[in-house]
Amino acid sequence: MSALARLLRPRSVAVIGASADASKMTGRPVGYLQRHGFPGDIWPVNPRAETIAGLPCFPDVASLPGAPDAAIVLLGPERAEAAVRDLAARGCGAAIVLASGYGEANAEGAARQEALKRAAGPMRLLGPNTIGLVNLTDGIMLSATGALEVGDLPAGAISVASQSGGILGALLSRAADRGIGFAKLVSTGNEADLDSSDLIAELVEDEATRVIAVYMEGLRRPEAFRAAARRAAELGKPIVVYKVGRSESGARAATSHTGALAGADRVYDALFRQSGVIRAESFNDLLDIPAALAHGRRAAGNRVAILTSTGGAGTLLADNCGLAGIEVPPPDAETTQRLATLLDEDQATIGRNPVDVTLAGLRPDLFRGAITALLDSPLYDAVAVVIGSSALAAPDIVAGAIVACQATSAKPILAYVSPHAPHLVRLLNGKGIAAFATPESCPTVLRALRAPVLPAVAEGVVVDAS
Amino acid sequence: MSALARLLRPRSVAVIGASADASKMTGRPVGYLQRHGFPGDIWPVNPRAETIAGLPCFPDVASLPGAPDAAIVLLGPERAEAAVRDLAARGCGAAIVLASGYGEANAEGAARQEALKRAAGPMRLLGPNTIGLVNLTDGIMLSATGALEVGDLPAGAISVASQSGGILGALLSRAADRGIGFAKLVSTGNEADLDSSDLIAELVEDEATRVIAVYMEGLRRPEAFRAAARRAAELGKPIVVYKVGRSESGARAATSHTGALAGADRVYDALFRQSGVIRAESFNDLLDIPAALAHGRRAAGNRVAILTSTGGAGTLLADNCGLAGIEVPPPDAETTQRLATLLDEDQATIGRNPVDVTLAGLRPDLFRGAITALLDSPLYDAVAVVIGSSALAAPDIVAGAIVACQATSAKPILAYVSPHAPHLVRLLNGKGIAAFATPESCPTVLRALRAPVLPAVAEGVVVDAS
Amino acid sequence: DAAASAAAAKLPAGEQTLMEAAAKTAFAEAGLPVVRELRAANAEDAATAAQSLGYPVVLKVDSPDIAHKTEVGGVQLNLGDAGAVTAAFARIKEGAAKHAPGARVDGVLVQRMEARGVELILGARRDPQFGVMVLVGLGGVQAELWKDVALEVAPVSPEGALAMLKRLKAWPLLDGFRGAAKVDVQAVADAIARFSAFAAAAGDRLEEAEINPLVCRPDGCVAVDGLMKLNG
Amino acid sequence: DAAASAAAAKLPAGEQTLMEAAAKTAFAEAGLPVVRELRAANAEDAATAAQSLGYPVVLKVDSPDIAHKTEVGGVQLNLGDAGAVTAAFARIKEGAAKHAPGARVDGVLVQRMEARGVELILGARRDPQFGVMVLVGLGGVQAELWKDVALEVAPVSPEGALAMLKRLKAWPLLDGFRGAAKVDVQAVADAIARFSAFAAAAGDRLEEAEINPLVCRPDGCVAVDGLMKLNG
Ligand SMILES: CC(C)(COP(=O)(O)OP(=O)(O)OC[C@H]1O[C@@H](n2cnc3c(N)ncnc32)[C@H](O)[C@@H]1OP(=O)(O)O)[C@@H](O)C(=O)NCCC(=O)NCCS
Ligand SMILES: CC(C)(COP(=O)(O)OP(=O)(O)OC[C@H]1O[C@@H](n2cnc3c(N)ncnc32)[C@H](O)[C@@H]1OP(=O)(O)O)[C@@H](O)C(=O)NCCC(=O)NCCS
Ligand SMILES: [Ca+2]
Ligand SMILES: [Ca+2]
Repeated sequence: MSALARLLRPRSVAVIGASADASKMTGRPVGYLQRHGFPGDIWPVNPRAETIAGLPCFPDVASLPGAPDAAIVLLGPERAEAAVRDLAARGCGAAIVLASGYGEANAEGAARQEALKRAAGPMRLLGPNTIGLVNLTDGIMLSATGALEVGDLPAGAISVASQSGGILGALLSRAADRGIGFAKLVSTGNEADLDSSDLIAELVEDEATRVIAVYMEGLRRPEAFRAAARRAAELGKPIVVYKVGRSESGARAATSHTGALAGADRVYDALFRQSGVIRAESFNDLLDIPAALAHGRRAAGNRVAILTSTGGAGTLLADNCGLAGIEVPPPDAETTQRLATLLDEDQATIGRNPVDVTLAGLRPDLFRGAITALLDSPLYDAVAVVIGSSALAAPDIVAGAIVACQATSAKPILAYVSPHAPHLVRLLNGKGIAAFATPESCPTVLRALRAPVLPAVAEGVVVDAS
Repeated sequence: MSALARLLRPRSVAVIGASADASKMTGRPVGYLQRHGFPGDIWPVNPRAETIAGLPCFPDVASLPGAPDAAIVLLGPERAEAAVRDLAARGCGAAIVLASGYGEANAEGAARQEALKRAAGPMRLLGPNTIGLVNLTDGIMLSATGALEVGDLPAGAISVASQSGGILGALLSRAADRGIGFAKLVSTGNEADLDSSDLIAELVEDEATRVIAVYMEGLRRPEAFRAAARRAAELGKPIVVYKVGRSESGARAATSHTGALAGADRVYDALFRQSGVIRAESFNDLLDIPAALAHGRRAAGNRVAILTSTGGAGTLLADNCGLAGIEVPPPDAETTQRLATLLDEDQATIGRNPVDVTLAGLRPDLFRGAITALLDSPLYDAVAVVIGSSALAAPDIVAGAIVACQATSAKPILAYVSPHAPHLVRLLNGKGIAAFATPESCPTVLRALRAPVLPAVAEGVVVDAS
Repeated sequence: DAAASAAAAKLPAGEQTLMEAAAKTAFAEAGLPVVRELRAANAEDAATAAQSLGYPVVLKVDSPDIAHKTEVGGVQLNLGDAGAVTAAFARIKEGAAKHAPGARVDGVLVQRMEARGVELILGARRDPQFGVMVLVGLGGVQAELWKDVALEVAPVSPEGALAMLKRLKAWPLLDGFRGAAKVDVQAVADAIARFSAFAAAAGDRLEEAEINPLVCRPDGCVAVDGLMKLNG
Repeated sequence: DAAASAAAAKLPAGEQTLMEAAAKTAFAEAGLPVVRELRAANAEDAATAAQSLGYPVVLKVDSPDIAHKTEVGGVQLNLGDAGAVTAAFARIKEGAAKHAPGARVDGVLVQRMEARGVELILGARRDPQFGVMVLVGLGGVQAELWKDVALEVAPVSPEGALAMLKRLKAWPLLDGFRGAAKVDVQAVADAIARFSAFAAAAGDRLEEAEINPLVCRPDGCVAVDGLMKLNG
């Protein structure tokens, strides 16, 4: 097993500097490992404790019962170097150094980082200045982030590589609110050794991962990234990147934050396009696009039918689609006929897109019939359902109808939730329907759902339309 | 008192077609009026009930004890016309017709709408096809929208004119989630008589209103809108418009939705610019911009200092600011010196923008000192604070520090909340700090906070920097 | 604006299209700088006109039936002497006969050949709901290709017109981009303001008005061609 | 691409700038269509060269010290006969003597005068991190003004190059905008692909290469000028 695979799915984890006081930052990781159900060995290391959280505690790395697959180093920058040297000597697969005060800080820190890297020798290093690694597939938390205090983080098919720990935490909590689950999340921090390209390459091979979301400030090794992207394309696993440093202020901030090289943004843009990588334009898109892609369906074209029970929000959605180049054509004659019969309205009223079913009210059978009619039409590549206030009281009826309809077709259904209703967004995302509260997300997601055309490896793209 | 003033702040309200069954749609309005504390007379009209919700019920409009200032007509399109005729005869100020099935539906409906308008005679008419009117300043609910089931809708200084009832409901619930309060909200629906320009003109004169947010599908009377905008500028009350129909699909949908005229979008753009109206580019902006403007502060220029306790999110914000033309300059020498002394770090590290106070930790005194130093610098027109996960556990400390700092300066402070933390967004907005969860909002809001330059009435602009 | 109102009041009655000469006369009365030009019915008059305007000159076909003069060989540029004018007159007659056989040709317009500059298009159009709108963009196919036009409700003040110019992505071209000479933008803003005042004064009578191009240079600007459509 | 590799292998050693003639020779070896041209040391040779190329021709100053030829009067266009060539030769000599007194002048390049077309700029530059990048945009000040360029990592295939062209906002200009003739975009895409293959093959040797303009027409495209900076 490679060192990276050991890091991602360790059977034994050493926690260097673990504290017996669970309320302290250094007391958390052992607890998180236990609470989220890590089935392997946990080896706390602390010369001043006998046991921690019911586990025997080891005075030093040398006394560990074996070579740990992974280690979390909770020490400050002064003492981390020695621990890393010891871990390398012990045959540890990879060490995660959380401490900051290295390359991101000043010249002194940069020198310290060099020394840390040397101390690791052949052992792989994640960080320093990282929030660590979270494996939700297997319940392995190699992190001290407070975001893990939340009990039920849904597991899913999206993996995250982030050069910022804070952003990783933000994604974790924002996704939980929207019902979007993750497989693995890794923050690469200062990238003294392992960088985002390494992690992306590893995540691409992860079975539980179907889509990879990347927060990027700058790439150290474009060629490695390109190779990982090529492999991802072969496997039909989309990569979605939100890259900052698009503006001068942003580039300056990125450079000083992790010391990453910030090349001209348009050069990255070319790299992404050539590698078949999807670029998220807004931070919000970095969740919405991967979530929609993870559901597995693709749209064959850019024509959408909008079904709404609230006129204004339907207009809003149609306008945003049109503005972003997504077509919203009126239904064909056959579909119009079907809808008119079903909803008992005249064809002129019903021959429009958005299809407004306000008058039909919240009758699930009509709602289902209308969605099915639109899915059946060869004119449409996807259906977007607008969810209005009327659904607030009966979320399960609406969600149930949409889910039932989706089963009858290979086309994707999207849901725009007009009132503030996070429970509906969560419910739908949890059932495989791409749901969002921002109207701009609809065209963005639809564009991303179109089968990607990959310049170099176009033949190899596997489009999963199940 | 004008008919419109009577409609906005009635002392007596007739509810035509009120039901004694509170669970029915027609049973709600009387309950909403009572529950939200309407101090005037409520006159339910229903030939089949003696009392409704403890109030005497009248068999018909003719038997009412007086001429009501306003009436809500809960009847279907077949019977609404007669009720409107009776109300006009009784001397009612204005009637609100909620029913749909008029101009928005088909030719038959259009004829019905004409007849309704004729029946109203000199009485003013809101609707048909409207969700009604909500006056949160005085607790007067002239609506049947389920959004009013929510108990605590915060009152505020923003009034809303919306051509869609569904959008009004969405704004109401989304604002409540973000801690943004409203004064009055009106949905103009089909605009058989009163149109959005009428309502905007009236809202401009409303004392409780400091900012007006408009959802627009099309204008019937550009001159009336222009006049209202001019008056708003004289009074220093900004108008923020989100107009759909920017794309062909959107324009088509808007036309069929309310029958509004959808002129070329760029013509509207010119009208807005010339009238000093702020155009919201995204639906989200239609809440963020008015909320920030309602807090009353303005920015003298476009240079922002970013203070962050989480590097990645600071970079994200700086990048989004730069991308939108907001400057993020490094601090001047004096401010750098002040920060270095305060935070006990070297000047090279601290002489950057974003100012990263991660190492200082969550110490309120340092946090306060740093914000104050940035506010004091003549280099900055505003300060944006990034709130990371560390604040989740201690929302009051963070919010308290920011509020305390704001009191020392006339400059606006903005807050970007990085993790999912609606309680923090709510708390801050409630305390007069423009807070949001989308990084793109920061530059958008900053642009809007710059004192508006009004082509025609530039002298008359009152900028409230209190 | 008195000149604008007077020029609007003088517009001929009835639904009709004013071609180059008539349109420019109206613009000139509204106070806009237009190219100096003389009518000539024959080659001899054309040469005399050229002499009085000063060489080099431009000859353009003068016909109420030809809107797109270039397409029929009806624009002859940079004529340096009487011989060139005579020859150009013949070519214009020939071209019109060949490419627009039915068209009535009254003769030619003889204009001063204007030095090159940045070419703008000014347009005015009546919107049924919003009234008269005024538009500014680069001349030729550029405005359309780059979707780079500024639009306002007429009339606009000179300051408003300057703001319109500054909103154009093409603004740097007027402002000395890459070391080029700066255009007299005050003169251009003034011309736009007058054009818009005229269009606003014409009100419902005006269906459409266009100056294309307005040649803009460091020493001012000049309307080189124009067209106007009037309602009855 | 064999031709591209061969052309790259033949590049002269040492840090230096290849001016128009040398740069175009390299591009031609890489399989790009370049304007036909001959060197001439004096007026007589220039006239002979012009005769063999066919009139009209263009004369350009041939000097290792002059990069911006237009600025020194070093480009004389549309020369129709031997007399015009002789006169132009003299003007170029004069212009160089006056505006670039120290410059070594080897003579002139005599080129066929190419018919007008849409002018593109092709650029290649080495990015320290990403390797050689290739850029396409409209020639002149346009690319910069409208921020309308397409960029890719070199090399690109002809299909990739076509996609770059289609990404340009200026694409309609190549595609028959407003009734204009359609450019042979396959030929243009091919030229871009070859240019990028050459630049990629040159690798670290290449600091920068530029073709400006590549004149694009319905019957193909041709590089009319070029420049190259090499690392040592
Ligand atoms: C292409 C078009 C401009 C030709 O117009 P025309 O009336 O046939 O010909 P013009 O009177 O403009 O004269 C043609 C040329 O002579 C030049 N010219 C005319 N009179 C001149 C004078 N007195 N001095 C110097 N040059 C002169 C013009 O500048 C123009 O030069 P160009 O070809 O370099 O641009 C016109 O047919 C057209 O349709 N233009 C498109 C307008 C457009 O883009 N509208 C959309 C705006 S949103
Ligand atoms: C302005 C500039 C193009 C002049 O270049 P130059 O080398 O001095 O002169 P050229 O060789 O290009 O010749 C000048 C003219 O003769 C024309 N010409 C040259 N050889 C010709 C030939 N054989 N046949 C026909 N025309 C010819 C050119 O097309 C050009 O015409 P134009 O003025 O209508 O465009 C150049 O100085 C420059 O810097 N351009 C800006 C590049 C740029 O924008 N870069 C940014 C890209 S992101
Ligand atoms: Ca013209
Ligand atoms: Ca050149």
